[in-house]
Amino acid sequence: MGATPTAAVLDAGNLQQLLDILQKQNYQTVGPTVRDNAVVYEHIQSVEDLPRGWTDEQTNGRYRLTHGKGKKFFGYVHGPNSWKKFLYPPARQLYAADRMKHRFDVVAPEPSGIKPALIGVRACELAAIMVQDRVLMDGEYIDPEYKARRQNAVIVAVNCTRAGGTCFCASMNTGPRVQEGYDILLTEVVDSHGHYFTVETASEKGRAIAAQLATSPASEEQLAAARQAVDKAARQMGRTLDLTDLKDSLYRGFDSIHWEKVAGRCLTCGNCTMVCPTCFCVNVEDTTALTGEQAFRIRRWDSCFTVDFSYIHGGSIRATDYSRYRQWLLHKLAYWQDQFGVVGCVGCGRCITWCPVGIDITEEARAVKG
Amino acid sequence: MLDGSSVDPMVVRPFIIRRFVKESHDTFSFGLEPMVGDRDFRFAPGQFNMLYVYGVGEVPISISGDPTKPLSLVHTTREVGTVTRAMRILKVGDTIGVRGPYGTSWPVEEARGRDVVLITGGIGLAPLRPVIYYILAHRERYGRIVLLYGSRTPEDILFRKDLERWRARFDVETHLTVDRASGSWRGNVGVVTQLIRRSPFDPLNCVAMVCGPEIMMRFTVSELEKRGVPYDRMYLSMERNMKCGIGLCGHCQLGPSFVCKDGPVYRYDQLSDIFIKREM
Amino acid sequence: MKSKTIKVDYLARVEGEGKLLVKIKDSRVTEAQLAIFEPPRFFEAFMRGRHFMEAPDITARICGICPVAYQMSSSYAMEDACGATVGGQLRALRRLIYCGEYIESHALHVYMLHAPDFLGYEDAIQMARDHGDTVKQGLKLKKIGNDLMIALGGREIHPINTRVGGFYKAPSKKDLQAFIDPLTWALEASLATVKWVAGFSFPDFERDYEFVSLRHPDEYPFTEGNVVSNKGIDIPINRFLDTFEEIHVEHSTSLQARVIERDDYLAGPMARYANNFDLLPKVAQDAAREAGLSRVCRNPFQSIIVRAVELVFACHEALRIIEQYEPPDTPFVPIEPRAGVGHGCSEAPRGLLYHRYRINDDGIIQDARIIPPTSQNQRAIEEDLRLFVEKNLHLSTEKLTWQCEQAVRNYDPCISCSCHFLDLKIVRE
Amino acid sequence: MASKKKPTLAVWKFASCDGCQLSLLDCEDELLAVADVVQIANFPEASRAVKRGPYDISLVEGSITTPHDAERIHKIRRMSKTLVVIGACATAGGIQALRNFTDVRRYVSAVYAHPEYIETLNKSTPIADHVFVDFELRGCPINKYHLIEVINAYLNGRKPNIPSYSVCMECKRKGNVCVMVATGVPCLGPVTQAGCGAICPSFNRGCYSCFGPKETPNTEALAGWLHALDQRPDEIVRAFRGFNAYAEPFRKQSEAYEK
Ligand SMILES: Cc1cc2nc3c(=O)[nH]c(=O)nc-3n(C[C@H](O)[C@H](O)[C@H](O)COP(=O)(O)OP(=O)(O)OC[C@H]3O[C@@H](n4cnc5c(N)ncnc54)[C@H](O)[C@@H]3O)c2cc1C
Ligand code: SF4
Ligand code: SF4
Ligand code: SF4
Repeated sequence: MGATPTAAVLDAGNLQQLLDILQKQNYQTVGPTVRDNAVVYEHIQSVEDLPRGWTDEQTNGRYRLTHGKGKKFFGYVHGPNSWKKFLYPPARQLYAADRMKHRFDVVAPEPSGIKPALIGVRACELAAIMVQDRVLMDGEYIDPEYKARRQNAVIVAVNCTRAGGTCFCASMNTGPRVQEGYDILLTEVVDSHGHYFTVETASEKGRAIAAQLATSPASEEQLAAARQAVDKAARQMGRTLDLTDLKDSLYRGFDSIHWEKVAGRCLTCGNCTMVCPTCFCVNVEDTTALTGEQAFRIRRWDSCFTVDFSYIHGGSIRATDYSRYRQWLLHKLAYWQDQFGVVGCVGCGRCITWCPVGIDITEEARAVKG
Repeated sequence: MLDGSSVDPMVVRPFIIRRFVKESHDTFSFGLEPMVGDRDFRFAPGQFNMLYVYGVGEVPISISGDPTKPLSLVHTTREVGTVTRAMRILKVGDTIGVRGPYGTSWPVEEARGRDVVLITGGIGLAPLRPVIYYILAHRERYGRIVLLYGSRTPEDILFRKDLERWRARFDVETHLTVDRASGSWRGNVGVVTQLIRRSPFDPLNCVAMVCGPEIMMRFTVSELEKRGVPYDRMYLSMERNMKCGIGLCGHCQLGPSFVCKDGPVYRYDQLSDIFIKREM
Repeated sequence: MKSKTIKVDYLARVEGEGKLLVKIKDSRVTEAQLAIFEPPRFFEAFMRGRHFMEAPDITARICGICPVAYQMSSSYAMEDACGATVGGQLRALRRLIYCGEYIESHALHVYMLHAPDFLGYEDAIQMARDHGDTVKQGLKLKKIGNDLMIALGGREIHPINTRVGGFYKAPSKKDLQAFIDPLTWALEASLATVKWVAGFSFPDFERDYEFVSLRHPDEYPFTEGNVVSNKGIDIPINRFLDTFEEIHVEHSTSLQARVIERDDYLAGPMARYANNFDLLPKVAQDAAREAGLSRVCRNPFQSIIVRAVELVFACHEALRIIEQYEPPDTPFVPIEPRAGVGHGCSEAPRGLLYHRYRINDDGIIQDARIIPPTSQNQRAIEEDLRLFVEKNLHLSTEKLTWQCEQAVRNYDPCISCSCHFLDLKIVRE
Repeated sequence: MASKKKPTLAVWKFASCDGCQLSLLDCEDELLAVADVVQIANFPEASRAVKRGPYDISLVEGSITTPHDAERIHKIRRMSKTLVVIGACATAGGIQALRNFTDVRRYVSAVYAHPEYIETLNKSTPIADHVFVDFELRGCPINKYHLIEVINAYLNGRKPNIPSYSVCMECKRKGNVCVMVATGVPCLGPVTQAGCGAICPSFNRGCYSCFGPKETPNTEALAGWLHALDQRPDEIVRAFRGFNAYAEPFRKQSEAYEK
């Protein structure tokens, strides 16, 4: 944090170097690529895999990918995936148990040792990772696999130079400028000087990698251009969530009649929770081999929108649709503050874009606050 | 590798069932002993363990044994569904997985020098039993002790031996009631909350500990309030769906809290706002 | 004088529900009935009013055993109605998913449903106790077929990826290349299968069938070509209904097909083989020859060998398609509806499957007609039974019953599709 | 374990396409293992050997469409300790339940030359409309791994891990891009029960709900959205009137748009 990072400039033509260095150090390079009409995060081998020239239009319940005239690698705004799929995967076997007569032995897997290099992490996404850190590795109990991946990870962040149609990170103080938590930070600029990245570092790991890149010192002009590009993104942002009195006003809105109105539209499909980069709820399934000689415990992403989520003997605590929508919104924006000392939403806008019927958390929060 | 925390807290520890006691037609207790490692299992009254039946599933169950005897880890369970049913058919010598102890505990220290009122219904007596053991072991530290216990029918009454022992003592007020009388029952009939009005405790210098179905707890709180017991002297044990017991799965959220770590035992002033909300 | 009745109330190891009744009097068969009591499901009726794009998904549900055949016949029929053709790699992919269905279906029939008859087991699981490796080989073969359907269709039963115009999503080259090794193994296994089944002992029984199948000028037929027979039929598929007719008999919920003004005919592997031997790849031809088959096989019990030969063909064909595969630019040809009539005919593993639809300008189906393979073979089966029983009256009833069942299973009949569809109780007038 | 008597399994068929019971034979890797732990006592599609009931587990495929079947299912129920119904036909009446929306006599005469040979009921109904059902396995066809899971859970005395939430959950966990949001293609995933593995969206098409309605399906809101995506009322009717047309929430929704 703090320390003014030394800025360098990397020619866009040399971006592949970064991937090469990471791969040489046995990192799994994951980053944006185009698949099935969207930018998704997947394993990438080379800059060829990056969504160069692609951009997107996003609004409530609608996403369209377009190939523009630009040549930027990072000219898109994040798609449906978040990085949590690499840090806290959607399904994972927690252990196997072997039965022998009356006893059983538990065999837990070793931490996988995966070293992910996350390439193209945006400010809000980095904020989200730090929110998940608080939940999964800063409390009394931790998830060791998450912690291992997190400690092993290299984060190559990228500043946003364009705001997406559903973004509201500026009002959440989580973006569009990357502030902390990264190893390397790139800002992509296309201007009269050409196509280049300003490169900043904020960790030893990051500095060691950046040192191997064929960078040159950044000029004042180049730095200014990068700053302006990010400022532009902040100005473009159309949506806001008002943080003043957020928690308490939402608590007061618990009995608002508005919840039933949203429930009329909400499909309780769980998409918002699946795309949200901070949602961490999981389910645990216990299963067996057919013969019963082995048993397994598997963890999967879960959602507070399912009926089973709050099931206790005799019925579900949150049986109505509106109580489940309320749980989701209040958890994100209010309970979270009491639980983890931060707002559970980073303003990425995914839940707005990827809600199949376009429900907007900022609008609903406003309506409930009255 | 990672500061000793690389053991997944979701991995269970095998325990052996050493004793099995049938408490009633649908409720049973077992005494457990760890298969490996430290045999001294410490817990505070009110805490729970996640119990895993091999291949079937894992559920939260309170510890119902005597906290002053660390070797006897006892759980009392009512059979209501898949996992608890599978638990009932386990036998002495079988293995069960344990994770815990988790959660907050009853305020036995805070209650020092005060009257202690224990109000419970059904299986709710199980998590309170450790408190009774504890305060009876340190009887001199407390004022009057009142136990109000409601049960559906006389046949559902748990821990009969204990109850007889406690009733025989002059320094414990034990009152039982049943919803429906049957056979030779000559005791109280009616809901447990009716007993609160006539109980001999000092509302301004007592600690109330309440565990039972949510609806029973609502009425209990309101009766206690009528007697003048302040909110911050009432304690309730809550129940929510739990998949991890350690605050990572999200299932047990009750408003801003997690029942598994901020509960199950709550001081009522911390709960009063949300306790009255439906479907929270 | 002596009369005897062979009754099998519930035919096993066929898909769907049928029963068998053969009445014998004075060493003559007075009645041979394959009664199909599958409840009618009325597909043709409720297809009316549906959108033409829905036809492949809906008609697949006629039969869980050969859904791809239904999807192909209906897609071709709709494309025919709209005046569109699907060619190039998309056509190749269609053949490829068909290969998957052939491998799956034939392996299932050969190993799990039919072979136990020859070896004297009641099912493949019993058979596995003595012939574990063989059954495992069959299962592995079958799985490769299923995997191919999963890769191309999304799942093995009622695939979701095929559509009028092609596919929703085309596989990548890499997706398909993953099949080269398994299919290479499968080809070998299929050759071994031919050898294995050729060693069974077959009842001495032949009939001079009219073999009806598709014939395409360049390739062993799956989805295109003329309808031909060894007795002079050679028509484009849109004249199917001028040549064949379906009649409704009392003892069956299934309609029975026959050549108009003529009689029963046989569709399926033996017919395809007889009419298209020259188009089989050499490895399949050689395998057939080595197994002792001639260019035409007239013993229905030997259909198991023919099926095994077709397994060889399907594996070979799949490999050929995969080797030349380049992903198409778009996974489907866009199809605009227009009023018209379309015909589609494809070779389901168990025989010819004909669809005809009339649609309007909005693509809404006005009229549907579906003639599935089993209804085409039903008369042939009954005729086989009659002749076979007459020839084998000396056998014990038990033995004869089993062999009659086997005679039905020769056809790998899929009864759930054969009826257009209900357990009809017979109401006598 | 080995000395324990194996539970017996029977498979029954009503009006259906056979696909769901074929799923058992499609478990190539597990079939022999299943046969090791249960005794397949009555499975005509696979075996001519039939053991007499009662059976521990009966799998029932297909819907009730004839008077005879309406009686037969009661007999089967009496013979079965646990009765599991498999597939959309058995759980919702199947595609043949489309007859339930019209007069079936028209159908009979449309298909058969001699309608008088045909006896059928007016409606195709799910098994649970006739007898008590222990477990319903959805899908057209079912997911074969679910079938194994149900048998497995039965054998091991646990609850089957079969979700009742939406296809979207699976779709997202799988990393799919939502076809409805990204391309505007109508998708019934949000009101459909998970279990298939979200295969349609994985192949860039919308879900047509072969697994039927999920828990608490908000069909009305989805229908409204489809309308906003330019779907005409008749298209919406057809969307809900597919393989689970007669499942209550879908039936109501299609009828609402039929007006
Ligand atoms: C902190 C705590 C302490 C408890 N202490 C006891 C005790 O001492 N004795 C006792 O008999 N019971 C106790 N319970 C309740 C016990 O956990 C449930 O009865 C048990 O989970 C039911 O599981 P089942 O599989 O048998 O029931 P099913 O009805 O088949 O439940 C299916 C699943 O739902 C969840 N579930 C259902 N009911 C509950 C519930 N009440 N609480 C949490 N999850 C639930 C579980 O994940 C369970 O596996 C306690 C619950 C909590 C939260
Ligand atoms: S709640 Fe919505 S906007 Fe906020 S972080 Fe989650 S997905 Fe993004
Ligand atoms: S594609 Fe369909 S199933 Fe998948 S998330 Fe979107 S709406 Fe849900
Ligand atoms: S996505 Fe929908 S239609 Fe497709 S297979 Fe799954 S449930 Fe069936």
